[in-house]
Amino acid sequence: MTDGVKKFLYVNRKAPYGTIYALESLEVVLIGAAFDLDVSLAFLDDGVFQLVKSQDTKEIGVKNFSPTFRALGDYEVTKLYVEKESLAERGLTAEDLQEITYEDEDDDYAEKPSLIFVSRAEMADVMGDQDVVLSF
Amino acid sequence: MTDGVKKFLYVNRKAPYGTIYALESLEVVLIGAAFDLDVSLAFLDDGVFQLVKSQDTKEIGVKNFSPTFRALGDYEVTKLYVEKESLAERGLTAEDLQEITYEDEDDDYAEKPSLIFVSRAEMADVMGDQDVVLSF
Amino acid sequence: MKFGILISEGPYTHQASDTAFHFVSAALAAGHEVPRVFFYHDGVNVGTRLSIPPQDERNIQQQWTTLAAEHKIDLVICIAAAQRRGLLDQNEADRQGKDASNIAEGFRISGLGQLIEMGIETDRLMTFGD
Amino acid sequence: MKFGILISEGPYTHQASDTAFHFVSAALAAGHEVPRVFFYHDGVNVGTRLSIPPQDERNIQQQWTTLAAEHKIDLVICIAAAQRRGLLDQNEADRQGKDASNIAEGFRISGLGQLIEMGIETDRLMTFGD
Amino acid sequence: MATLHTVNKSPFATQALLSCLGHAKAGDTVLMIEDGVYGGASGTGLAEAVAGLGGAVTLAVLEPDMKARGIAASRLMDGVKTVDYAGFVELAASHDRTQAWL
Amino acid sequence: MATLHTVNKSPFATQALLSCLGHAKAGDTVLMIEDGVYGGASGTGLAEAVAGLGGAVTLAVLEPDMKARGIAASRLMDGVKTVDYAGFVELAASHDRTQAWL
Repeated sequence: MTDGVKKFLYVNRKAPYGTIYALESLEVVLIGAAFDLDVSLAFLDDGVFQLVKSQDTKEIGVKNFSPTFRALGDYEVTKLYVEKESLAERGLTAEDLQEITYEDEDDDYAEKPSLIFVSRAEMADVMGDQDVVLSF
Repeated sequence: MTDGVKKFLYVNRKAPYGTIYALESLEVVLIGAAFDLDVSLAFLDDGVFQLVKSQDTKEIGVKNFSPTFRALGDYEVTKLYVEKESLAERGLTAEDLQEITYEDEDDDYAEKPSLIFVSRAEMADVMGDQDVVLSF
Repeated sequence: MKFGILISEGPYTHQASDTAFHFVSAALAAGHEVPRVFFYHDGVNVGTRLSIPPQDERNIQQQWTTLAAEHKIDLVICIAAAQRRGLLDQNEADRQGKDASNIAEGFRISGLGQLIEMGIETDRLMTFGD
Repeated sequence: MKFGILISEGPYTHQASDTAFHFVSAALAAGHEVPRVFFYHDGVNVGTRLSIPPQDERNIQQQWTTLAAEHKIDLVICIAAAQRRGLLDQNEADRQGKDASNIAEGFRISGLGQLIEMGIETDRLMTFGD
Repeated sequence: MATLHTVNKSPFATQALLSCLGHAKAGDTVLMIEDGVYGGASGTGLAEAVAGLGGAVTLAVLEPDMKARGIAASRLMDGVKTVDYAGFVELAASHDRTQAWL
Repeated sequence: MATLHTVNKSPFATQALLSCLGHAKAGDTVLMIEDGVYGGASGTGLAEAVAGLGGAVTLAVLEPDMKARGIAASRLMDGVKTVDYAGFVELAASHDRTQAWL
């Protein structure tokens, strides 16, 4: 815990829509953005499905919350770790995911990618470097 | 559907106590015993854990419902199919399970075993021979 | 053809009650009958009139109440499962000394026998759960 | 040491709220502090006063109400999750035009900020869910 | 006397699809719904197992759930059919019983 | 800076235990609770995978959940520790953080 700011990691391991966990996790992230925290999100196992692009929920009558991920940059939530092994196991590549970016105010508001693709071992390092891990 | 009596199969695929499905499934079986049905129960996958003997729930503060299985014979529920492959995968043998019997009124009330150990293929045949399959 | 429907999970948390709703709507549109929907396990929570979903989300309880009224569907909540989870009609509240009830219009509370009866009297039983 | 507790599943259906209860009891017995338990997702259903479990089963809501009173634990139910699922206090019922409330003694309804705050102000955050 | 099996869980998360396929009989249909639709995708670490076990049965996915999850029809394994809710009803009616693998 | 991981699902039903073990680091503890306790049993089709992945970590099971499910202590894999609820609290206190694999 550097300078009193706690490191929070939100872990997403579940697919969207079959259960509400992905949506309600995102609600926590948005509320948490109002606090002084060092925030990261982890997407692994079926959690990577949350980031897939072209989601269209019209026919199941459930709200499509995937656009909200693209708004996270405005809340200064800019570190979304995505596990490569989880993608590969599911036949997905980075191209199958939404493009999610943020404007870096320390770099003349340059647009930078929020998705950070990591190996399983690197994901384990991210997890092991937190003060609080919230799992949904 | 022979002579109007429907064949009901209750499928149990979940472990006890972590969730309530096993207990509430048993409640359906007991109520169903009051109806004129040809009843079978199937235990496969983690459902075989429901039948393990020596369950002692005192320390988790949850009711131990496993003795109820031994009372099923009194309700004329006498066909409990248990899948051998599911047992083997979990390191279990028939000796790890409760002894469950019924008194056969057509055979001078001889005590007979209610557990019928079947292969996966035989379980598939049991499932394919029903009018109604209820899954918990 | 007559379909009986068993819903085993609560609203919003699992998709089960949504899928069941779309299935029932499609079955009715195709000319089939759905005489009864039985709510068991956490499925009983679909029948609360106290839920207030966000305005941009569907109201699952109201969807069922409306569909049931239009098509005379018997929406039955299992009494044993409901008592554990805090779903009550006024009768039950009075009988149990509880100061409030929360069941929604179009739903009724009854026993597990209604599930068995549904299995006997319909041509197909569909289970939507977790 | 201060423990914060997050409960994500409802009573009886999942063991989560039971395990959390035993964990909290053991933590208090060992001299630790548990300032707050936060109920999210279906966990909000733990806080209904309308449940009537069978007499030979534990009453999960009452266990929490009693433990909280003894040890001054803040039992917080997430308002957004509670609204979806039909958990209300009288204030919220009045505000939303609902004719009944169902929250139990010892529980209060508040925002998700209370979960974040709990994570910040405790030494360890424990999650019990499905 | 065929069965319509429904599977609503991701095969990457639970064993439901594999267990279902291990018990389905020739002539049966396995319909993947909700999070189960991921089981119909090609190019995954499970596609071979699903295709192998599913050889004697008809595999189908519920299209509304596929679209919700951003799975394009072109991603489905060869031979996997898609149905809408009306098609789901037709499958239930045309099989003799339904079994949910929860 | 070690982590206490908790797993509450049967490893025969879901991937939670294997995913947890794949992410746990040397010095961490993986505590199996609720239906997760089945993961501590020897002689199962998964025991080898669990022991292999769990090599660098401490494996533990919650004894009250073991007893509830009729698993005798003699059934546990070599090296798996048992704790009661007080021991669970001690593990949570003695590790730097806790991560639940739901």
